[in-house]
Amino acid sequence: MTLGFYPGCSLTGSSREYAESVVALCEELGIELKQIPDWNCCGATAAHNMDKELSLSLPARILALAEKDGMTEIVVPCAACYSRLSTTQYELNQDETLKAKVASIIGMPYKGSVKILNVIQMLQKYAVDKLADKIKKPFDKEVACYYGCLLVRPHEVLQFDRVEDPQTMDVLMAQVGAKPIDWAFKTECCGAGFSVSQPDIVGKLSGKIVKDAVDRGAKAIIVACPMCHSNLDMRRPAIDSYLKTKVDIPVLYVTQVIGLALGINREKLGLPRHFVPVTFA
Amino acid sequence: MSEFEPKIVAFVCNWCTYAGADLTGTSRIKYATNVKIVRFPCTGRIDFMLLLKAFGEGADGIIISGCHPNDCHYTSGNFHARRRWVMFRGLMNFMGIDTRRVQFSWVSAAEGAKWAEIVNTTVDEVRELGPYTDYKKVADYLETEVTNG
Amino acid sequence: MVDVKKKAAELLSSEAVKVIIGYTEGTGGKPRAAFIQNVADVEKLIFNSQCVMNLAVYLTKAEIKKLGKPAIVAPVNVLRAIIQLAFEVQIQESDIVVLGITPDEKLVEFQSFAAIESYLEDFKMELDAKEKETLAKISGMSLEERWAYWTEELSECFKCYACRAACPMCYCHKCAVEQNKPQWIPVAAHQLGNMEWHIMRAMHLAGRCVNCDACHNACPKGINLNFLTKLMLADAQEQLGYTGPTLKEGNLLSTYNPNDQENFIK
Amino acid sequence: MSRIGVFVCHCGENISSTVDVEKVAQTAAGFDGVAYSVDYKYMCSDPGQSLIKQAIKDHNLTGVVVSACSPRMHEPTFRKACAEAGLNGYMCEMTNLREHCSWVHERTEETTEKAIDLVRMLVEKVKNDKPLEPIKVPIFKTALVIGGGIAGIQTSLDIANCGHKVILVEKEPSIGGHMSQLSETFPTLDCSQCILTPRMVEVAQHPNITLYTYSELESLEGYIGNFKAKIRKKAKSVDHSVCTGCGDCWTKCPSKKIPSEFNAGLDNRTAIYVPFPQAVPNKPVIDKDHCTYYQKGKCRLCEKNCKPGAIHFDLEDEIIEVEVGGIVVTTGFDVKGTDFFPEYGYGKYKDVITGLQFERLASASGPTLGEIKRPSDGKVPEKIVFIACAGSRDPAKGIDYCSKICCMYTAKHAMLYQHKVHTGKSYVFYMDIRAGGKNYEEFVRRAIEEDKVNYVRGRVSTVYEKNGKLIVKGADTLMNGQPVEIEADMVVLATAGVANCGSEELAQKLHVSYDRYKFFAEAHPKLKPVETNTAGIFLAGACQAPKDIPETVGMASGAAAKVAALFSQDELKREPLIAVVNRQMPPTFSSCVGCFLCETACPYRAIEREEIKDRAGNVIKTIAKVNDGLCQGCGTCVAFCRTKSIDIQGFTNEQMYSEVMALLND
Amino acid sequence: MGHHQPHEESGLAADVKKATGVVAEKCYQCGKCSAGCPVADEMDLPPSLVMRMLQTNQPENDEKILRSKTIWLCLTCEMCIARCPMSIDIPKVMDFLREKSRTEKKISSNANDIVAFHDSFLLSVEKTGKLYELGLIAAYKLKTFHLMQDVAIAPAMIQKGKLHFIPEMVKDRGNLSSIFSKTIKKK
Repeated sequence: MTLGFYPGCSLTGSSREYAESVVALCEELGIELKQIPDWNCCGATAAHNMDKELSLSLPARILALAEKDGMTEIVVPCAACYSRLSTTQYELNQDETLKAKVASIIGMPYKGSVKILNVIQMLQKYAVDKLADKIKKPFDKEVACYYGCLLVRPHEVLQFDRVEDPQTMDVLMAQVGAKPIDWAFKTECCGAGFSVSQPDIVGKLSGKIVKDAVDRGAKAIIVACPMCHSNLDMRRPAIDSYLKTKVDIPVLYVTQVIGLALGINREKLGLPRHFVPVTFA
Repeated sequence: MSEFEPKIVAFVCNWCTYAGADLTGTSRIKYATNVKIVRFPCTGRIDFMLLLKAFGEGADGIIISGCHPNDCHYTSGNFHARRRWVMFRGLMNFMGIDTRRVQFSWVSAAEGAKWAEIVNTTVDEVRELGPYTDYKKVADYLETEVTNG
Repeated sequence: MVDVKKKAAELLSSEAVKVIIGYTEGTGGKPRAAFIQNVADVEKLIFNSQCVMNLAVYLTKAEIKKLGKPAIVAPVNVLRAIIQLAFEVQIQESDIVVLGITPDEKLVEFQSFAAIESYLEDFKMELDAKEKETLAKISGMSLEERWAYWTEELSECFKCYACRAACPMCYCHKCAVEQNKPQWIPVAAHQLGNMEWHIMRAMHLAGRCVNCDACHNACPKGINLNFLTKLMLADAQEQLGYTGPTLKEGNLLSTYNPNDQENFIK
Repeated sequence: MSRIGVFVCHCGENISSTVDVEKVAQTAAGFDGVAYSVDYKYMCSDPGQSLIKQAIKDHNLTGVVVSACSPRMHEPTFRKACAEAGLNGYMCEMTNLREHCSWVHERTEETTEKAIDLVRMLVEKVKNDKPLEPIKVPIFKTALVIGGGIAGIQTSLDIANCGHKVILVEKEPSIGGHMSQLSETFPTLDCSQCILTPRMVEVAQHPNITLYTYSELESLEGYIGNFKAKIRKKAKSVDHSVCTGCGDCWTKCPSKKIPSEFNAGLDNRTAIYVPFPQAVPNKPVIDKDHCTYYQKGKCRLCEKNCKPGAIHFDLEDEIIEVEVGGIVVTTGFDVKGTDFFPEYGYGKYKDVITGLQFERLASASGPTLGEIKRPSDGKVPEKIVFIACAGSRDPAKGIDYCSKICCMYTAKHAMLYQHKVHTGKSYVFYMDIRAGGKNYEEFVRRAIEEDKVNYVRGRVSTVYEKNGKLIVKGADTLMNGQPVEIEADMVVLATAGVANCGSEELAQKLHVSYDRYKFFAEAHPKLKPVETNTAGIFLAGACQAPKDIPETVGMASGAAAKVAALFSQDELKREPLIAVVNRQMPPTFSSCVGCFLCETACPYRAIEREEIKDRAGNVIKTIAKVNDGLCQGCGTCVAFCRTKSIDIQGFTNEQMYSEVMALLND
Repeated sequence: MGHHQPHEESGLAADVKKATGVVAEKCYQCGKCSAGCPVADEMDLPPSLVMRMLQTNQPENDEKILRSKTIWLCLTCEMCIARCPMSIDIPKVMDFLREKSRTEKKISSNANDIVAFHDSFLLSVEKTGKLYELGLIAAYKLKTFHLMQDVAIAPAMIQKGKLHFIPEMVKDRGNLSSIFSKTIKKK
């Protein structure tokens, strides 16, 4: 089975390990990923902070390219890209005039018919029934599933899981043997796009998240977003200085955890690329 | 065509839609003046022949509205009406009578805003369709015949 | 046919019935209705594929009723009409004898209307392929084309009401078309009046028509008016689960299902 | 030849500011058959009505069209005025120039044109009006009261004290409703049970009241004065005529883990149970869904221990039929349950509770005997947060309205807490304090000033648990939205009052309307607050909208007064707007052919068969006949009748036909 | 034959309504947005206050909003709208306010770093079609003179293969630059 694939910029750079683990996992599960030809950046936070039409046009180009290639479903592992693409599709479907305008800006036809899946949705749809048989080494750890903002909000647009105390990732983690903890910061913001421009705020917001996970006995934080990952993992010095203590809880992508349970090796899953070392695998 | 203002007749039941339209009034929600309401005790009372008469006499559009299913003041008048419209609508359509000009709806006594919306969208849609000349032509033929004869 | 004739003769001679309503040779090879009151005339009864008129129409006519208790030769069309008329309280079980006749001219006797109803279960009232094709052809036209087709088709009508006279379900003493308070339908034969008359007729036959085509066969202009009732039959079957005449309580339009479709209602 | 009078009302300026009323009256004067046409400031006023009466006499009018407000409002007024002037009331019709015209359009020529069209339509209809006489029907002087909370109790007692019989139906095993669950009541802080239980006992002992507990309305037929109600008496599995209420059965019952409804789930009850010690009747029922014997076929411990032998497992539901003349619906309200507020963790954290649960904690008869203790560990909370508007005024969650009682009971809760936990700190997060009512504002001020309850103006964003504390994240909007975080031991949600589950179904059984929140709809928001749109059925209490006890009791007495007024007459005049089958001269007798398809179409089974016989008694024809006691005038039969033999008075074929024709033939 | 015509409205609230469909009057100041906002305590104007100021329809308040740091601090985490009882789309309002603040050159000086980051980001996208992280950081440092920031982690990133030295490029760069010139560069 083949699905369209939009890695997004982070996954080709600072979050390569996310892409590596997605690819490795899909390979194991028999899902073929086909990159959208000549894809561009979705514009992320910067575009919609600065210019609405730009923020719609960049994702629209990506979706239009996918349509052009005949794709009906695309996987978007990065939660930020997932949010931008979904929002664009939603807004343009609400407003035919705007849709026509954006189509003219990007200079190609745009229907808005491609189904956009985040990684969890993809796994729910195409892997859930296969997982049990493939587990070689259950991920027997307490984990704090961290959804962040962009995976579940706004519900109106994404129609994925519930906004308060979401469960899909927890269920998935339990399926590979992990013990998801009940905690309070599942959907609090980590500081997102302020990673570079406001590191102190990131330290504070991410610090609260990391602390709650550690306080409640989590051995790993599980994420499905490269921004969340880099804030919680790479910005650990800022976090430590906010918390005035050193915390060493590792942060793993949901695909890495499943990959480990399925017996895929740590290099292939990109685990060595983390700043906070993943010592148990 | 922009000069054309459709004539719309609304056949509504006394208990839900008429009361709902009263609520539109008490809430001061505005709608197009094109619609004139004829009050029936219940949608069950609305004879299909009245629809034909209305088109024959020059109506460009018709709204039929009553209580939501299970809410009929008379228990089941609206259910009977609904069946009648299923059959009648199919027949009209088969004969080439423009069913886009007949809007069926359920508007409860609490749905003043919905009534205004039904009226306004129906008026807009029928305005878009233009005058119902097809049916009128057949009716006009009658008038010439009578005057001549 | 032999056993039908034998039974008819028996009924007449024993005075169990006063008249046999059946088919006989008409002019130009077209069968006509026969009202046989003497045993000797029983031999005139015929039955063949040309016998298409619905004899049930006579069961409610005052002139025929005057003749006394009838026995009626009844192919499937007539049987269906008998059930519908019985449901509508127009005929009583004790008032008639039904001589059912199979397509190969065999006699079927019935002890009750209920027996007729169960016999009919083997003859589902369905449109044949050709009828469906015609319906699809008309439905497939554009709105304007359909309108043109029917205005053209119905412009032929001169309101002779032969269709009404031939229809076993049109037994009303005063038809709505004759009502003048108010005058629902213009009296003269012209497009609007024709249109409205035929629409009303079709609606009044919804869930009652037995699809015998007697109306069409009776029409001097050969108008396709039976396709209006056929459309209603198809719609009723498809959308409301209608199956045909029955003695059970309720008529298609005098009953409802809370889950009837309403996708056209805002 | 008709002589119609047209009377165009200005309704002060309500109509005349948008519609050119003079032009309407002048144009109408020119209509065929109009003998008199005039406009006037207030047609419904005394001088307005006199003007109509005078015109009827002066101009010998045969029909009247009043062009004013909705006929649903004033049709009876004007029909009465006409009758007083000697014109049959049913020769008067109204055209709705206010709700359907002036209030929904701007002042333009088209609006006036529409008004003229509306008048023309009704003029044509009136030309076809026929004089009608009201139908007289006897009244069955027994009232049915559905719901045994304080509203039902008060209504029943008031009606019964007027000397009329009352049947009170309650679905739970005991009457008392939510009021019996309350601790103290605002603004006086008197004990709820102390004031309620004497009335519960009075109901049980009143000679005019028949009480059916553990019973529900099964179906309802008929009409004002003559309802037939079927009541399902659910099987109690206990013969109450033998049971002494000794309690041996429930002390021995092995199923002890059923959340108690009365204590709002804060503790448990047994399968055979009396909901609370002061229950009326004070005799148990078996909850079949939780009874070991009913579920598993073994046990019967209660039966063995019942000395009088009152337990009968084979008792079945019983359906009884009663005839009543008037009905009062007093089914009360419900509170929003779990899962409604995931951000506040209700249902997830044990110490996040509803206001109703707090009532049980604070009540001397509650599971903690009136001590405020955390459900999780029984500790006395040192810090408690009350969150007002938990669900109310929250369109995103589907509840736009204010539940009205929460501001007051939240103040009461905080006050009770401070009285019971002297060292405790209490916080109330609120948006507005709505304390309209006698001594209400003073009560809230007392909570703030004397009992030192901390009121914070802002809505809480989230509540989560950490280390046994509930972290409440709010903001103080009076401090520029400054974030406020409180580590509380307990959180009380002032959950929205919502319509009782099953209210929609009940409304459909009763044929009364309900609003979009499924509260029952009153006939008029101001002038008919206790009536419903169905004559003879009245409302009292929170089933109509959330309300507090004084208001409920007032409304209950109001509804009782309505029923008593109805029962003060021996017969009732009904609108003659019902179906009739035409009759003609012989030999046709009627155009009805007796197909009786109308029989199955009639929702009221009002179609009968009438045999027309000759002198010798032979049946000539059987035709349909309408039972005018049963017919409600929906007209479904009329649209269905092929021969147009059945027609409905007031909305006849001729009337509707001429109305439609007039509308289009301008 | 007309529908009701509302009065002509002006001011920032009217602009917000036109661009986003959000009606400021809907806000009844419950403060749930400010209570849940992760950066409310960093803001000069908490979100509920922004809504209140819009309601006042005072030009001086409009000005304060456009010059606030708040609008740039908003992370678009969507927590406010997820919990808003009136379903007011504050993130969408913030997007609009930022765009307006930018085009009217009213960006708060307290937000320079944030805006510089966005600028650098978009510059990278415009030039390459994708985000070139190393280029982004270099451009950002030049814009803000935060020359020493993150010096510590850069080598580690490089070592872990997280930074590329050569940007990846979209092939159809003409298309990209045309998108930019038809949108953000137009204003």
